[in-house]
This record gives sequence, structure tokens and C-alpha cells, in this order.
Amino acid sequence: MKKALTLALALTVGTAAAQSAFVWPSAWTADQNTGNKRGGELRLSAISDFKTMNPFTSSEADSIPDRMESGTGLFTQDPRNDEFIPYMAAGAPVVSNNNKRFVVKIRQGMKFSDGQAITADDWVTTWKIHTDDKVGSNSYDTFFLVGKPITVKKLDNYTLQFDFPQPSASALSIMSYAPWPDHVFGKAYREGGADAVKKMWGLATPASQIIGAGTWIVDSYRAGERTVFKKNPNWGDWNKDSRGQELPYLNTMSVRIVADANASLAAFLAGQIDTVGMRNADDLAQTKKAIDNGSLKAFLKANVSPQATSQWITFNWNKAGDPAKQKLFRDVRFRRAMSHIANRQAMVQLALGGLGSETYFSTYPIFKQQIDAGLAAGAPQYKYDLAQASKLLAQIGYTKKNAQGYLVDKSGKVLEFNLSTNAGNTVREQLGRIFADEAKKVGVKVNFTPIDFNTLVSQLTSKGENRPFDAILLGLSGGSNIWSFGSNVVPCGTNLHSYNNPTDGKCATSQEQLMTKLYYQGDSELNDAKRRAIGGQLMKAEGELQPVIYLVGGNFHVAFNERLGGEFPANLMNAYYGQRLNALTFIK
Amino acid sequence: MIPFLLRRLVQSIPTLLLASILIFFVIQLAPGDFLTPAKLNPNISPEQLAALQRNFGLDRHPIEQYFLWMRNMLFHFDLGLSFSYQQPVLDVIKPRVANSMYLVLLYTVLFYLIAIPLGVFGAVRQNSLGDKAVNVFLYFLLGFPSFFLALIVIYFILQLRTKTGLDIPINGMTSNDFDSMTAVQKFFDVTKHLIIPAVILAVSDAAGLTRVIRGQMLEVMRSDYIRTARAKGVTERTAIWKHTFRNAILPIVANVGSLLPSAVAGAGFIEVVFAYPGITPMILDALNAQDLYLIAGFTVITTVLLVIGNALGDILLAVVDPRIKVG
Amino acid sequence: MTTTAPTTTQKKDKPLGQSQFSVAWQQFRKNRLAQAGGLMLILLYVMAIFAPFIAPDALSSYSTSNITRFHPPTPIQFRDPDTGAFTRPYVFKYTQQLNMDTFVNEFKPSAERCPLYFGVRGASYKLLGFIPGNLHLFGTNKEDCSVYLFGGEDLGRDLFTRTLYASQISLTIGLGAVVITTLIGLMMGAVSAYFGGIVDTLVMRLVEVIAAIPSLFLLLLLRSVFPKDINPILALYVILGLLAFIGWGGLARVTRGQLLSVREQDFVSAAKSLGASDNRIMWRHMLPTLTTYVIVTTSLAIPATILTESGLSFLGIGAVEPYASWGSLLKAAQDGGLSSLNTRPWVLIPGFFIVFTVMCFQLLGDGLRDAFDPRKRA
Amino acid sequence: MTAVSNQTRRTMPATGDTLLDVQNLEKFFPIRGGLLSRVVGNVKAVNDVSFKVGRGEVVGLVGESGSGKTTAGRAILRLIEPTGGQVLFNGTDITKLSKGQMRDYRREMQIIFQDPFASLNPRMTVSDIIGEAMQIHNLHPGKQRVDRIAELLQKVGLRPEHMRRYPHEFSGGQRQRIGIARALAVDPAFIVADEPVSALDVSIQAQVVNLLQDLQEELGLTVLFIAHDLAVVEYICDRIIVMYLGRVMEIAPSRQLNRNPKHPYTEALLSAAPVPDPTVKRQRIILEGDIPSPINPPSGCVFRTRCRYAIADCANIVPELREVSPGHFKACIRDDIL
Repeated sequence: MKKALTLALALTVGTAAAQSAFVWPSAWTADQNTGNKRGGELRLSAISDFKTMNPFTSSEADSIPDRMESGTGLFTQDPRNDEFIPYMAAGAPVVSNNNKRFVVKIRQGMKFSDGQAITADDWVTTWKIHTDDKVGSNSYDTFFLVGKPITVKKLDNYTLQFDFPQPSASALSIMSYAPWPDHVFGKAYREGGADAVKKMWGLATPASQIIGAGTWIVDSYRAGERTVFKKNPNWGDWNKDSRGQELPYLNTMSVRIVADANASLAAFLAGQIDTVGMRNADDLAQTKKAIDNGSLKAFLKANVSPQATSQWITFNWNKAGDPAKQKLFRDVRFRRAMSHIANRQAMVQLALGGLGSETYFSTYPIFKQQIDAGLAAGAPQYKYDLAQASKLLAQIGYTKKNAQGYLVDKSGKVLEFNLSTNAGNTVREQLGRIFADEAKKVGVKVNFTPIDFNTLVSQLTSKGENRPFDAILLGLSGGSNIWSFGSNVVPCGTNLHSYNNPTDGKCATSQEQLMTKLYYQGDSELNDAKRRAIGGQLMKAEGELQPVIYLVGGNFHVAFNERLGGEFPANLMNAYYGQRLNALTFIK
Repeated sequence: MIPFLLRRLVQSIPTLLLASILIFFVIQLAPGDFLTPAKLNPNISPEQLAALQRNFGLDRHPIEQYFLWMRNMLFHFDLGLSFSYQQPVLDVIKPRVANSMYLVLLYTVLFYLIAIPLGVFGAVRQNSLGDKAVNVFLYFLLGFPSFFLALIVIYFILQLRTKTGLDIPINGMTSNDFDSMTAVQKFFDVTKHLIIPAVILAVSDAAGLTRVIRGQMLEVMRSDYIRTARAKGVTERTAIWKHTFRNAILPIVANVGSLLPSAVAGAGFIEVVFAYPGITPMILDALNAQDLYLIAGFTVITTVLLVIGNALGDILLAVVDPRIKVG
Repeated sequence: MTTTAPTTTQKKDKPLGQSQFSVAWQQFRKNRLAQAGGLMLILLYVMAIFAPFIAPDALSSYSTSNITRFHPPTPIQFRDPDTGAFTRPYVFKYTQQLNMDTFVNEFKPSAERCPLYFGVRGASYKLLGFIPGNLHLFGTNKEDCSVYLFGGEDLGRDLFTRTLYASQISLTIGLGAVVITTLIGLMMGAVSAYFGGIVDTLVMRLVEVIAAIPSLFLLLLLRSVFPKDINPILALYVILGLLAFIGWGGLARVTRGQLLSVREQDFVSAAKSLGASDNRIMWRHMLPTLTTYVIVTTSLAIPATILTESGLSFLGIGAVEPYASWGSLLKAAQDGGLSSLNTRPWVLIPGFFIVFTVMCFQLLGDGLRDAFDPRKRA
Repeated sequence: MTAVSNQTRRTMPATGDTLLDVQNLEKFFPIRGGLLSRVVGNVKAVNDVSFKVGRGEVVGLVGESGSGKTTAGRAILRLIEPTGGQVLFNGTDITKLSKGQMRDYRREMQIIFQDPFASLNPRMTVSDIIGEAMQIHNLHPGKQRVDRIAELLQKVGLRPEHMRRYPHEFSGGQRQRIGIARALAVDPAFIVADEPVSALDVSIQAQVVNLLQDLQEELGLTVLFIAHDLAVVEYICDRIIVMYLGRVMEIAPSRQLNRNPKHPYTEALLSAAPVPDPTVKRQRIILEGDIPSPINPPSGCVFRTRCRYAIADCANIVPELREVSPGHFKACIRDDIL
């Protein structure tokens, strides 16, 4: 079915405009720039300073290379129907070898910002560098399936051949990585290897040396203050709006570095930046107040969709040093009891200011179809119920309480564990506090401490039989709407399989084995409905096992200054696609 | 004069050396070594780690390491590598140190601009209503932690902004269109951003200096030579400004050097509140990321600047106050 | 050693002999402001000691069913709204509703009245760490209708309670650090003066070095020696130690100078000629010469240390949950962003406690300085 | 322990009954300089000083300020450690004693200080000050101590009720009396009176000198009386030692020294002193220039740079202290003068 659709698209877009521009559908914006307003600046903010301009060493969630990658990729997802359509590709891929080989024609006439043509070499070089473990690229894992590499080959200057080790529903997404100039990185890599690549494009590199294929290229960087991007002069050659005008409309995009989210809200309310993420009811109230008293002219829409993130508590199954705890954490009744302890209602009210929802699955609530499939398959939800929690704990053998009111086992040992989260994240600190305080009510002693993020992550991702934590409260973001289970989360042995990560990477339970199997099965299933059904089975297995206790998710709200035009139509706005495409944004 | 200058500078060397030893060994005390955070960073390859280990001699005895660190610093201006930025520390901190210095400089100027007139006023109109009012007000301010004062000021600025629409910057160091400005515009833009934090700092600190100046003025005014000058028929104005002022104030002003360490530290809190791209916000980040070379680098550089500043202050003091022997 | 009879006689008849202290005390008694400061400080410390009793709630208690997040302060009413007559003091029970238009969680007083009682039973506590109790100075006796003198914070915990508990940490860390600072300063100064030579050089250089490194950075550097995730109570001790470590230099320098000059004074030689031991000379003759200086610097150093501690807590490296200090309460306010300032300004109240305490200490310190300074005697 | 019985004044140093024998006493203060604080020189405050003091004798030690007389006095009591030489007290070399051993000797030797303001601890009452010595040596325990203090106060001309007061409540003269009472508290045999009256008003000086003299006679004390003023010393001393720049210039019985000084320096000192008897005329000899630096004293005779009799040899020969007539010693190579 999917193949048919892409073929149809290929007929309309692919062949007719093979060597001409990609036309951005007018349905992608609610606000057509009919007056062809051009120029101006989109003013954004970022909370931490940028660390590098090098796409191969960058590891931050929000980075300069990241921002330069917008407006690239062989395929792009259509927010109307989640389908991938050819973008830098000239047409749909030719699929063969049991859905494992993809031959892609590249759109001709595309140029990097320095005027060099974008060709197959750029994709091949980029792939090579990302997959060199000496470089240590963050994207390394994305070029592997089940531990086997995906290979990229140049057939001719404008033809690429991708070979996958097995079919993947995410193939088009995987192939849509951003190409970086072979004449810059390829040259360095061939001459100096990984080390030469890593030395390139630091923050001190003059902006004039930074070259990109996407919408934006760096114009200037001021440490700790602001990075200004200007439009790539050659990008408009192959990106046109529905009326044939070159994109983007904007001249520049600036990213201001602010101390924290409060500062960026302040800047937004002061009209100094154009849009800001609304974290909670407080932010909404502030914005609404500013709009109502006339000091800010802005668009505000609350509760657009659930957030595409999760917050959870994971228990460490690998505690050889403390067999009692290991046994406890491996006991499914204990984990279900913990889910019963999590007062998600209070968490939404207290930590999220009332705007959010309870979550019970690894699948983000925004992927509603998948959630529905899971519920249909009978995935359980262990809701807040302290009586039930007490009952389950009694089954494990915790019936007596000591003088302080904590449950003790036969030997008099208190039922307690340490729970950490990253310091500085107020929402998580509150979630942890609420969890600990509720646990106390049933007699479980939770020692909750916020610690440094890096330390926390290194504990979480550590491998071995005796890993250095009891329980961690953290969140995940990312993931796709095609197959919304994490490749590095669900299968045993992957680095975010946080509850059980022994040296050999083997599953500890049959449910894990089942989940791992279902994960790969779903990942290689190209049919959407079938894939969701498999996902439903996975959610059921996961729900019953409760390896990770999911807590709550906030809501996604949209706010932007009214000087901006070109946002998505209301039905396309959500946490996954955001509020707009920068290319179609213009200043009114 | 020149030998005095030289000797004063030479005298700062042992202080600097000891400071560097202290900083180095404090960092040695920190759990793990310089590379522990790097080992957790997947972007740093084992080869790179090994190279770093060699460069900084981390496999050697701490004392030897210290000398390597010093050698790198003195002869190559190499303060090590920032792990979170993957760049030489010096490149990362240079703009931050400069930014902080702008703030401290403006603060210092304002500090004296506020404290001197108030102190002189207090001395000349001793125990008048105005003197008492100023005293009480400054006393009140003395109790405010600078960051708390800043929060309150921001509150009022926000109120003012909603009411008048006046765009008073309360965040950062430059405006959005900074890069397209002329040099003069840039100067005023930065000043505009600096003025509120600097004023807050200056006002919250001014109480101490105002009282010192007031006391000093009073003491000089009561001294015999001023009495003699008055007796000679010198006007009140001349007596205050020419005779008293010079003797009472100049040494205090020239002693600016000793003020610097607390000024730099005090500015830190304000930098955090105003999201000013200075030293402290970055040190806090570095602390979170265990970016030890970065912390050490900042500390070393600011210490060097301060010791030099102190030396310059002493020299300045010697210039304005002939009582301090030159030689 | 036996107490000499004259000493006791002297204590009996104060007016006959006027010690330096009694002179200073007389002087101090003339200074109303300083006395007021001292009195207020005594009140503050009493308040801190009895915080668990005065506070209507426990440090960290809140409800997960009856959410009172950012509950506004509840004014205490004395009059019956219908008749206007005086009644037992009461507060109104508040209702709340998230207004989906303004996104403000609106608290409104309902008609229900919750009378206030003195001496209610509530959360149990241990005074000074060992006197158990559950009696509270005042309260409503109703689970879902509490009195919020200073309003509620982000988990709905009573800010008045938290401010009181925070005063325990804010007031003791400042005091404790200064005590340790003074001890270290005296000891290092004495050691420096006594041994002289290389020890002296080293100590004095160390003092110089500590003074040369900006104190905030030195604190941050030293803090980095300890892992970020140390036990919260340990973190408090660490801060205490760090504050003491960076503060002793000035005192050591003065102590050394003073001891060196006192050593040359005739009354010390006199004691030596009488055959007094080094110990006796140090404790009876040399160190007492520093008392005035120590009293004055200490009383002025405490407010400075309180300010520094609040700053560190504000930066998030001082008191951390489950403990609270005034600085960390302010950090919570700062984390709340603009809303803290314009929709719930009561979260800034702890800041005024800092201001007030520091002012009291300043007044007291200045008073003491003037009292001990012969030049300022009227 | 009681004081040695009173004896009549003697004009000769007691050979058989020497209480104090100072031999080649030296006190050098090192001068540090340069970057590494090395010793670059010495202040020779006391250089090769020898003399004897008989039991019950009052000996004056006289010199300009800077002559080393105070240092010598303190070095004898080991209030500052002498650099060299010996101090025999009752035949024991106290410079070799340990701190503990020295404590017993401290009872025997006391000092009265020049500055009555600095020598009393302002934080102690009079009874604490006087009682401290008794406390240290465990004398007159309990109730007796108060009585003893009262007795001492009366002895020095103060009232017993003064014991509860603090030093700052007394005048200079009264303070000096307290200082004397403190010195007497341990019943010493030997007292160094270090310019005890020079800081006092002239009107009070006499009272204090008289008090000292009375006490000396009453208690049979041996006193080393340090002064810069020959007039005071002449009045109460049996013998006088004249010091200049750390060295002894002349030792002679009081009267003899005054009448017939043998050393040019003594002569100069005497000519500067006021003379009570207007009929005695003295040739005014003005010392030229300042006293030279003790860091770098002149070679040979240290006084030669200011001596009006100086000859070439004075620069080469360090003059020995020679007995020129019985009991009269001088350190000068020239016999042809005076």
C-alpha cells in the first residue's frame, strides 16, 4: 500500500519535476504569503550555548548543525498524512531485494551554500564519517539495524544505492540524513582521518568557512549570546512555494542564548523573540496576560496536543552486589505496586499545573493510533491505588511496619531504595518528590536525590551485572511516528534498555524476549495497520511486565508573535511537527 | 618609579604561583581526574583520551603533572581542553572574561560615582536630615543580597514596561540586531544592557564605601592642617574640595585593586540573574558538567587579572599618595 | 588551678572596677538601634529554635489530593462577616479553579470559615533534635483548610512553615561558619606568629592567595571537589566548611600582627618574668587582646556569611531539598520565573528575612564596634 | 623565702658575695633581607658586656637610648634570649637552664618596666595582676593571698581597695607602684628596674625613686637600675655602669664616676646632665652627631666617631675594660686624658 502511494507521488512530483524545484504544498501553511513579503528575521532562543558547529561531533539536542540540517534530506514527511515524499531525491526510490535495497535518484541542480553541486559523493562521505567509530558521531547507531550496518554506495554522480540488512519501516527516514560537503569533510577525512574531521568547525571557525546544504547557514556566532543564520543563497534554486517564488522568505534566523526557560519566556513577552515553548499553565497565563493587557501581540493556543516526551522511573535489575534489592526489583509485583503508588493525577496537578495527562506506556500519548492499538490489544494500566500497592507488597512479604511507619521484611530490614533524577529539572524534581511522599504513605522509603545530569545518564547507560543505581527518574524524547518504539530502548542489550543491561546484553525474562522479537517484527513491517497491531502486542507485553513505570506527560501549546506568518493550519499543529516550517515563515 | 613598578609586579609572582598550586591541587582532590568526565563522553575516542593523558601527563605523579600544566600554561598559553566544548579552554573563556570585565568596569565607575558624592555629602552635612536619610537607605540596601535586589528591580522594570512600553533590557548583553550596528551603536547597545545590572551592583555595595568615605572625610576635616587652612581664610569650598577631598578620597579610589576580587565575585550573581554572558554562568555550567579544566582556567585567568589589578592599584596609590614610599 | 579570691570579689562588686567590657556595655546601652538589632536577632534565633512549634505544619508536608499549589496567603479574619462583631479569629477556606481562558489557577475564599485555635495537635517534630512534640502554636485543626500566612509554594507547602524552618539553616550556617572561621583564623594567626619563619611565610602566603582568588570562584572550585550528589545534610556541612575556609585569612593576618606586637609589650614580658608558662601567656595575656577585634569582626562577618550562603543556595549549591534555606526558597522563586513576581509575589518573602537579619546583624555589629572603639565614646 | 638582710651601702663590688655575674653577654638581632630573607647582618645590641653585682647592691646601668642597656637588662633575665655569654646568678649559669628550671629562678629575679601603661595588662584587675605571680608559683594560697596583695599595695603606697580596679583607672605614678608591687609579689632577691621613672612626670619621679630606695633598703634588694639619666642614678646607686653602642665604657662607684669620669663618653654624658649645685661648673661637651648604627658599628672603639680625644689607634684597637683605679674600670686606650 505504501509503495503504491509513493509511486503515485513519484508520478506527480518525481517525473514531472525531476530536475526542477521542490514545490512546498500550499496546504502546509494556513497563512499564504500571497503578498510575497520577503526579508526579515525570525528570532528564536536556545537555553544552553552551542558547543560546536561540527555536524559529526555535535551531540546536543539543539545544535548549530542541527539547525543547518533543516531543509535537507532525501525524503521529507508530509505532516498531513505522515507519508515520506521525495525531497532531495528526484523521485521515489526503486525498491528491490525483498525491500532491502533502495536505489535513489538525486535531484539535480542543488548546490551547497558555496556554490558546489550536491552530489552522491556528499551522502556517501557523510555516511562514511558517521559510521567511523573513531569519530564518535552521535548518529552512528542510526546506520545500523540489529547490529548490522546499512551501506551506502554511489552508482553515479546522481544515484545512490542503500542496502539494508533487513526490511525496515523506517528506511526512508533513515535515508533522509543531511548530506555534508564532501569537498570539505571528505577531503579532510581522506587526508587526516577521523582526527582531522573532529578538529574542524569549532566555535572559533569563521562563519565564512561553514558550508551547508540546508535552508540556513551560519552568519555569525557570539559566544553565550546569539547565533545568527542567514539564508542559503542557493537553496531557493530548488525550493519554491506554490506560486513559484523562491524560499525561504526570511533573510535571517537568529538564535538567542538565554539562561533558562524563564528568560526565554521573558524575552518572548518583551517581544524580543518570536516564539517560545510554553511549558506549563504559568507560561500560558503570563502570555495570556501580556496579550490581554496589550503589551504583546501574539497567537496563543493551549493544549494543542500531548507532548512527544515521556517521564518514567526505571528500576535496576542488575544489582549483583545487593541480591535482595535485585530480587525485589525483578519482582513484577513490586513494580506494579510502584505503578499503583504513582499518583499521576497529583503529578499533573502539581508538577504540570493541571495541563497534562497520565501515561502508562512507552508510546507517547501523541501517537494516538498506536495507543489505541495497545489498549485494544489489552495493554494493562496500573493506576493510582495505594490499597492495591499495599496488597502487592504484602504478597512479596512486606506486612509489618516499624516504628517510623516503614515496611520491614522478616529480618527487620526497611523496604527502601534510592531514586535519582537530574538536578535542575523542576518538573522531574517535583515528580520524584510526589512519588517519594506517596510511597511513604504505604511504608516504602524512597531516598530521592537530584544529581548531575551527566552522572545520571552514565549510571543509566552503564552495562554490567552490578550497575550503580537503584532507580532513576528520567524522560525520553525523540522517536518517530512510523514505528514509535525506541530502537535503543526496547530490544535487550541496547543502551537505553535501562532496567536490564548485563554484560552479555541478554534478556532476563521471556517478556523481554517477546518484546525484542515484536520490536524487530514491527520495525520490518511495512504495512501501517499491521505494524500498529504488532505494536499493540508489544505494549501489552510491556504493560504487564512494567519494567519501567510511566508517569505523566505535559501538553503542547503554541505561542508566537503575530508578526510571524506562515504557520501550519490548526489541524497540522502538534508536538511532533511543531507549529510551522521555517521555510514558509514570513514577517507580516 | 620604574623599579618600584617592577618590584611590585615581581612580588605578585609568588602569589600567582601559590594560587596556581592551590587551584591545581584542589582539582586533584576532585573525584576522578581531569579525564573522568571525558571518559563518559562517547565523542572522545580512547586514542584521544590516551593523547590527552600523555599531553597532561596524567599517568605521572601529581607534582610532575603540576609542572606540565604550568609549562603548558606559561609557554603555550594552553590551559587545557574544555570537554564540553571540545576546544582549548582559552578560546572558550576569552569572550566571557572580557564580558565580565565590562560589567565590573562599569560597576566600579558607578560604585565610585555613587559613593563619593554621598560620602562627601554626609561628611559636609554631618548629621543633617539628608545625611541620616542616605545612611538609613544605604543601610537598608546593605542587607539585600544582590540577586534578590535584582529580582525586585526586574519586577519593577516589568511593571514599568507593561505600563509605558519602554524597552529596558533585562537580559543578555546585546540586542538582536547587534551585528548590523556601527561601532558607536554597538557601544551604546552594550552599555544599555550593562547599565541596570551595574547600577544594582553598585547601589547594593555603595553603603560600605560611602561610610568609609564619610568617616575619612570627617577625620581629615578635623585634622590640624584643614583647621589651619580654614583659619587662613580659605573658602569652605576650597577647604572641602581641594584640601580635604584629595587627601581623604584619592587613596580610597586608588585602592581600587583590592576591590576587584569581591567585585568580580559579586558580579557573578547578577550575571546569573540577568543571563549575562559572563564568567559565572559558564562556571556553573562547567561545574555541572565537571568540566574541570574550564573551571581551573577561569580561576587561573581571573586570579592573574586580579593580582595584576591589585599591583596596578598599589602603583596608582603610590602615585596619588606621596606618603607611600616609592622605593 | 585554684580560682583566686580577688577574682570572685571583683565579680561581686562590679561598680568598683570598670572592665573594658563594662565600659563597652555602658556605651552599647546608649545605642538604641544596636540594641533593637540585638533584640530582633534574639527573637529570630528563638523563632528558629522553636520553628517546629511555631509553624503550623511540617517542613515538607503537602497533600496530593487537596492540591494547594501556590495557595495565596490567607488573611486572618477577626470579624464576623454578617454581624461585624469580633469573633474567634478564622480564615476562609479557599476553592480553586483553573481558568482555561487566563490559565490562572484561581483561588477564591469560600463561605466556609475555619476558626483558628492555639495549641493544636499536628505534625510531630523534635525540638532541637530531641524534644518530641506535636503541639503547634496555632492552626485550624482541619485537614483541608489550613492557614497560609505567607501563602503556599510550588508543591502547596506552607511558605510560612518553610521560611521558619529555613531560618534554622540560614541562621546557623552563617553563625557556624563564622565561629569556625574565627577559630581557624585565630589558630593560624597564632601558629604563624608563634613559629615564625617558614610556617609564617607559608600561612601568610596562603592568606594572600585565598584573598587573590575571587571568593565566588574559589567557592565554586572547592565545591567541585565534592560530588554534586552528596547527601543533602553533608552538603550543608560542606558549605559550612567552605565558607569557613575562604574566610579565615583576614582574621589570621590581624591575629598574627596583633600577637607579634603584643609579644613585644611589657605586660607580656612581665608575665614572662614572673615565670608564666607559654600557655598561660598565650591564653591569659595575648589572646584576650584580640577579644574586641574578634567580637566586632565576628558580628560583622556573620551577616556577610549569611549573604554568601544565601547566594550559594540561590545558585543551587547550598541547601537542597529536603532542606531549605532562605536562599534556596528564593531560588525556587526564581525558578518560578515571571509568575513568581507578578502573580504570586509572596514567594519572595524569604528574601526579606535575609534583608532583615543582615540589617539586624549590621546594626548590632556597628553598635559593638562603636562601643569598643574608645574614639567613638561620647 | 625572705629577702636577704639589709646591709649598708658598699662602694666596692662584693667579690665574696656576688649575686649576679654577667660574663661576655651578647645579644645580636639578625637582619633579614633580600628575596629569600637571608641573614644579611646583625644588630649588635649588646656586645661583650661583663660586670658583677653584689648582694644588696644597687647598680646603675646608664647610656643613651640605643646603647643596649634595656636589652642587656632583659637578656640578663632571659626575657630575650642572649646570643652569647653567661649570666651567673648565685653561681648558676641561668642561660643554660631549661624553661622549667628557669621558672624557679624567676622568683628570684624580677623587673620593673619603663612604661607603666604598657606593662600592666589592661584586661586584669590589680589583684589579678599582682596575684598572678603568686598563682604561678603557688604562693600564699587561698585567703592569705588577698591579705598579701593588700599588704603589698600598702607597701607601695596604694590602698587595699584599689585591688579591684583596672589599670586604666590609675595615674602613671600609681601604675608604676602597681608594677613594683607585682615585682615584689614573689619576694625576689634581684630586681631590674628598667628606667622605672623616665615615663613619669618629673614631680612624681622623685616619689617613685624614693619608694624604690625605701623598699630596697627595707627588703635588702639587689637592684640593677637602668636609666639614661645619670642624675637619677647617682642618687640611688652604689655603682654605675656606662654603656655605649652595646659595650661597657666605664664602671665605677657612683660618686667617683660623677666626680671623676675616666671615659670621654661618661664625661660627655655628665656635661649634658643638669647639675643640682649651681656652684659646680661643668665644661659643656656636646656630643656631635647621632649615635652610629649598631648594625655597622665603628671599628675599634665604638665611641671614636664622636670622641673628641680620638686618635688613629682608636680605629684599630678594641679597648679592653681595664681597672684604672680600685673598683674603677674603663674601656679606653688613652690614659693621658681625664
